[in-house]
Amino acid sequence: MRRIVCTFVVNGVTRELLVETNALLSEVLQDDLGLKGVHVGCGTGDCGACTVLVDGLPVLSCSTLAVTVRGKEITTVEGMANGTKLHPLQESFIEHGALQCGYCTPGMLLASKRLLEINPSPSRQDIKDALAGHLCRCTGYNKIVDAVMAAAEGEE
Amino acid sequence: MFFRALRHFEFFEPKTVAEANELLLSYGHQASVMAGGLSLIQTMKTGEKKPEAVISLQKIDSLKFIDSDNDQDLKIGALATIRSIEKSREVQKHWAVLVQTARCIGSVEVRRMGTVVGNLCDGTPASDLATILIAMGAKMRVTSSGAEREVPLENFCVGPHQTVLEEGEMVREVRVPSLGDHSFASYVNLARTKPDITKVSVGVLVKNQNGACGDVRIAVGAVAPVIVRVRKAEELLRGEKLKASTIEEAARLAQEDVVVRPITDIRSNAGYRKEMVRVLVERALTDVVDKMNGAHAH
Amino acid sequence: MILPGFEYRKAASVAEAIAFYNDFQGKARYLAGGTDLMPLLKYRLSTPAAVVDLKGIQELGAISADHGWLTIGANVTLFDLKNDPVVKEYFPVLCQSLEATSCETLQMRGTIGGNLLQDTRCIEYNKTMEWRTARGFCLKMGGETCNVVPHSRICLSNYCSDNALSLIALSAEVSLAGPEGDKTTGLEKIFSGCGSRVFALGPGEILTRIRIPMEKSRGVYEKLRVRNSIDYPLAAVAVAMRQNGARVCVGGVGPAPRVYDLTGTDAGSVRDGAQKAYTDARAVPNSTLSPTYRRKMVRALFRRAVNKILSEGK
Amino acid sequence: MDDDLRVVGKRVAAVDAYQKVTGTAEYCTNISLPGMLVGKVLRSPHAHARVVKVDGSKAEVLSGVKAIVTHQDVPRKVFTYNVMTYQLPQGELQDMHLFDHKARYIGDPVAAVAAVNEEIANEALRLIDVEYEPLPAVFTVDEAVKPGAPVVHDFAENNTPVPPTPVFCYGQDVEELFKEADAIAEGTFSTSKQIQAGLEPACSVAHFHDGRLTVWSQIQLPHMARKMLAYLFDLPESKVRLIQPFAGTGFGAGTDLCCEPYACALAIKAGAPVKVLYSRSEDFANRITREHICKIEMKIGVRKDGAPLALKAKYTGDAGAYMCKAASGCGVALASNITEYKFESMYQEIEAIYTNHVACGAMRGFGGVQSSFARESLIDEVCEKIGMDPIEFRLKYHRNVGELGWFPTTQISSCGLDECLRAGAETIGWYEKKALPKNGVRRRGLGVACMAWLSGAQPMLLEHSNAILKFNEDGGCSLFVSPGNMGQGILGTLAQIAAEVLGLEYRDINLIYGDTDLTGFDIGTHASRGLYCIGRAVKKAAEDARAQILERASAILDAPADQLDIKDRKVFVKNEPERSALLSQISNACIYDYQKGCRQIVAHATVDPAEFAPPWQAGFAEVEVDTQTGVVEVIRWITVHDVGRAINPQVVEGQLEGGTAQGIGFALYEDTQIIHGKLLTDGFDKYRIPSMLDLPEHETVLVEQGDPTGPFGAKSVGESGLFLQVPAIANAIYDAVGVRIRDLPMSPERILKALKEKTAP
Repeated sequence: MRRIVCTFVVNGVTRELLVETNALLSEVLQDDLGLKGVHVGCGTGDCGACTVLVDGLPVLSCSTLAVTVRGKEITTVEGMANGTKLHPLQESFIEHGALQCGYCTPGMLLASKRLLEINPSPSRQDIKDALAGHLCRCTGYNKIVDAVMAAAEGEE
Repeated sequence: MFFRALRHFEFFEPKTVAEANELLLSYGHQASVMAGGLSLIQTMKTGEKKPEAVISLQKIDSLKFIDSDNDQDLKIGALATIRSIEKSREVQKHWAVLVQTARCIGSVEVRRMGTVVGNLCDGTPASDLATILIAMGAKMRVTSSGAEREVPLENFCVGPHQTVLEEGEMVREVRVPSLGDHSFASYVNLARTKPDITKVSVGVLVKNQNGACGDVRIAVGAVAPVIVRVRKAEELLRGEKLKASTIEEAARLAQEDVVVRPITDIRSNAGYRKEMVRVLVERALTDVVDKMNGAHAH
Repeated sequence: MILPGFEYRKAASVAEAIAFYNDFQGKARYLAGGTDLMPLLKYRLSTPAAVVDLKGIQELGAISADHGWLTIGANVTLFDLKNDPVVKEYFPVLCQSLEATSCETLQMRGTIGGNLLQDTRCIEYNKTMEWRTARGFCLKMGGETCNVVPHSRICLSNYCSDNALSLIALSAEVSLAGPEGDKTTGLEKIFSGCGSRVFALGPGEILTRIRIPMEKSRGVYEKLRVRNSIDYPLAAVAVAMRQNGARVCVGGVGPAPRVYDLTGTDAGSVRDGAQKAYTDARAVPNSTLSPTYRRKMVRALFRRAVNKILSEGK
Repeated sequence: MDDDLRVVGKRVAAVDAYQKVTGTAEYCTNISLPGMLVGKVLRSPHAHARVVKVDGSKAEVLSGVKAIVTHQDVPRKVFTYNVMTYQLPQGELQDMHLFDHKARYIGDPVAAVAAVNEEIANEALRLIDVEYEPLPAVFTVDEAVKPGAPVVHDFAENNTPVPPTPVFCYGQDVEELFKEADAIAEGTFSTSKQIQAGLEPACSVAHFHDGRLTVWSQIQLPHMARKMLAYLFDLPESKVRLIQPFAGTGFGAGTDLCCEPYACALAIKAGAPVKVLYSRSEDFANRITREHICKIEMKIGVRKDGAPLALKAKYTGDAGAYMCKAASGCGVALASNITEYKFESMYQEIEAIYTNHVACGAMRGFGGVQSSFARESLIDEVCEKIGMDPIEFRLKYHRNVGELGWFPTTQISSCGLDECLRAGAETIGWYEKKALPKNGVRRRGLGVACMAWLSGAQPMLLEHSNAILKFNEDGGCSLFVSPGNMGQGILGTLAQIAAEVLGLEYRDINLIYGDTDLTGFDIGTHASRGLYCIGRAVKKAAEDARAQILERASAILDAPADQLDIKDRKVFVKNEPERSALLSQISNACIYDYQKGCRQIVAHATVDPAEFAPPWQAGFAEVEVDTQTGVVEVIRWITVHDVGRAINPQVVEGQLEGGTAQGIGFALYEDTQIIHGKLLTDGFDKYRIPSMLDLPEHETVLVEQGDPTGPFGAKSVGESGLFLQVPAIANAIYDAVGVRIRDLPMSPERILKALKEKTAP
């Protein structure tokens, strides 16, 4: 098979697409579904920018064949807010200046979302461990850790 | 449709190991087996691998397991992710050194996507898991259509990214012997930054025999085309008490072992790597001693 | 506007198309070029469970001349038909009506079969669902009354195929295939005369071919419209003259074309014929021009068309 | 300073953060235009080769290929990626051609293709038939200047476009002063070519339509990039429109062109939009990196009380295959040495040499990073020799207000370094920790370094900026500015300045930026100029608008304009605050006044500053060195920065913290390795920038000694965050284990080697 009809639930919406087997998840999300929040930084799994959630778990979309996640729920940063109401992490990133160029932000947000789901009150070290695969060249990370900490405290 | 980094290929998702074996046999070397997919996709992006067919194991539920029957051998199925090792209560309890080693690897995302067996099959001499698992005496269970064999992990790689796997073969699981109450393992490594690939690493396993060294295995990673055991140092230690001076001597022997033939590359240079073998062997053995003393204190 | 949801089937043969039709218990529409059907679907004027595409039926795509007939497959596009050398040489009236059909872009898409089986049109009918709901459903939509002529019991929406007129003038016959079997009939006989159910076809019947007697003719097609392109006829007259007489077909006014065989080509006969057509024409205010004017134009175009042939020797 | 500020000095959210957290922000890499094609560049596999033939005929007929460009398809013009050439009256040396007849580094473009998708584009690249005549190549500056060395450019004798040239020297003969010195320290320092390594790979989209060329680019200097592209493709500037969407990179990478010329050439030929997106390895290997200085020889001499006598330095640069910023990079490195200390005399020279490497551009801390590494290391050495505390020396001998600044004609307008040094010393516990004994396998040490920088490169470079303010009928306004927006926070900061002057809220200012068709001319963003230069223009425009509002309000309130003030969107009479009119009322009247005549409030201001407003900075490192492995762990890092005025403290901290990460990366991890002209470290897996786990807890302390020339006293902060990690960590390593590391990165391998050499008999 070189093309497979795939169903993905992308940000809560069921999408049926004919996907080439060689298409990466990042390529399908960007090219075929037009999701601008999917950012590819390296293509080799070393920067974490392309991270999306597959059934709630952070996955590197640049290193995942799209056909292997058919039938699954995919959340990109576009799916984090509820209408115009931002996710607490999004609010917190804005408030704490946890982003500058913003290119790593979607991956950071999604990985943090998962972290807070399994660990609602993480330590600074927990956050660093969870986000170690996410490179940021702008912020020096301090404010990102601050923002995740604050979002966690706010949720309690 | 617009940007596609990979070339076209046939894609198969067998549901059983037997099906996978058949596909492997029919496509031969034109097929690539994919578990987590991380390293395969990278090599396909660079064009190092151009498989006609990709055989994904992800739908073979029977390969998704981490088993240990009452403190017996730990069996890690071909689809068990590195992350699942980290998270397994059993592994945390009885093979804690594997958890510690797993955490040296890349990022949470990489460990969640990557499988233990995939990591071992990649055949890099810098593999953290392979280094400790060789010290622990792990074995690979290899299957092909109609046959199964077991290969000690230390004989599994014959060169960088080259394994003993023959056409049509794949690894079903890796078995790690039980440590029991008397074996102690330690893993130490050096890398440029924390998530970086290891530049030198040492894994050791020591069997405590009445306060002295029983069996001992020392594996050194990233200093030769494959992960190597430093047997002179092992021999020296066998039957000895682990005193500081003995450890120091063993570490010196390890550094000078002929199998330690490091190269200079972007991560480090040969001289440094060679010297670090001594430092890390010493540190790993010292750590083992600490663990023995800790266990004794209990 | 988006299309409603429906199943799509593509038939490779007439038999397969009919089988698909049966599969959906008749809740299917046939699709050829789609230039008529697509707007109907978008407006929700037709909401079939399935659309059966006939474009893949190769055998309906040919034009052939033998045994004294020119046979035209229903899938032949208007554009190809217009450029067919036999049509040009033998049937100038058809050439003219094809040329007068909409614009070249649509001629390239639309098929002759689809053109003949197009639905009738009305200023109150070809409208959005919201508009129609607000206005109240008319007879053609399954309502109680006509929105153009209150209390009318019959729908007088206009049949707007240009080419039906010229083909009728040329005494064309059509072949129909359906669940009940095949048959051939005069083109003028497929009309029911009622705008709310335009054609007297059986369920699932497909118009497969049109054939015209291979006899050279002279002809003229006259069409009343506001713009010189795209528009449907607001009244139209096709005349074909052969050795054994002239046949005139009037359309664009009411749900079915009317045929007149001229008894002679003298001025009186022409005038009488035109007057008859004027009297017959039942124009109602369902298009952009006034009914009175359209009726008068039926008479005028009738005379103009016939006289053109006579004077120019066409 | 005026403490009655309502918007300036507040932590307000970045104006574009909402788009970035919701994934709606548009970057070059995710732009998609109807009919867009994939552009790819064919690169030379040879470091040095004559391009004998380029034949695209086989590729051209491939279905889906829409354009192939080679040297035959573009005007043959000499140009440079370095668009800053327009900031110097005589320009910088230009030595590039788009697809030259000679390839001068591995990766030099020889052709490009545009196709309907990536697969076909790649196939087309394979089908282009190029015949090379390989030439011997040269990879080190020492080899390049030897007689008979391969010639990189015919015009450059000895491959030396910039022969050793003294620049910015002052005072008497330094050699004489060295004779008087009681302590001398000297050394040769080497640095690697740091890669800017923004997370977004290089990307550009171009569309040539109806005679106009529109280019989406990550450039930091949009107007000058427009000028260069217009020149390159024979178009008037007005026919070129440069749009800068959000950029996921910068740090100096955007001061040079990258994929823009190739996207443009393809778009012009194809007549359709073309996107050129470099892979990460293509980006690292071809985007021009940190300035070329690779070797610094420096010598300083002081009296026994520490009084600085003379500084002598020579900077040698491996320019790579093309000049780009080779001259200006060196120049800034030299000039930045002048400001810090009261040396009686200084002699510095620069030299740039061609090799067959990729050319060098600019990175944050242009030249100053290299000079501070050498200078601050040597200062520590002389301090040790004369037995003086390094902080003491710095407090005593740094320059101060009124003294000579970085450029011979400038003066220092403000200086908060004393406070920086004292605050930092206290925070890190300098005196207590310094006294602790050093022993064991792991040893701790402290290090300090300091630096003065600039706020724009005036008067060396043209720093022309414009700002336009347009008032709407509701009293809100649009601010038209054109910085290079890389997410550094400049946009919100400019809005704060305008809002403060106009008595508006921060969110009342609607920013229009990133499009050369819409905004006035601006140099853009480089040399830490954004806030200082553009901020001055914004303040001036806002003051003009304010005057227009007050004039109009004067008639409405029947009071002289000079007795009016604006606050909280209201104009009022100063001593009768209840006599007031809403700003919306006044602006509405300016637009819809049937009786008194309509005149919308629009203000425009131009600035071209002459002052340089130095920000001062002290950096403190505490490190732990593993003496067995050579591994250095930074335990703590403190940046203390005199920013003049933190318009938005959160943005200022963000800049300094980001600089810290890059500085620590440069000091310890980032190592660009090139062998035979081939970049080995061409990915984030090989070129390691620090991850979250590699950075210490680092802190930022702000000192606000307002500068009289800055907007609300503000000075720059863009670059200076990363000057001091290298020297302070080097000094701390020395403090911990007694070895001086003079080569970057200070890897475990180098430290262990130095430790061994030290203990060897």
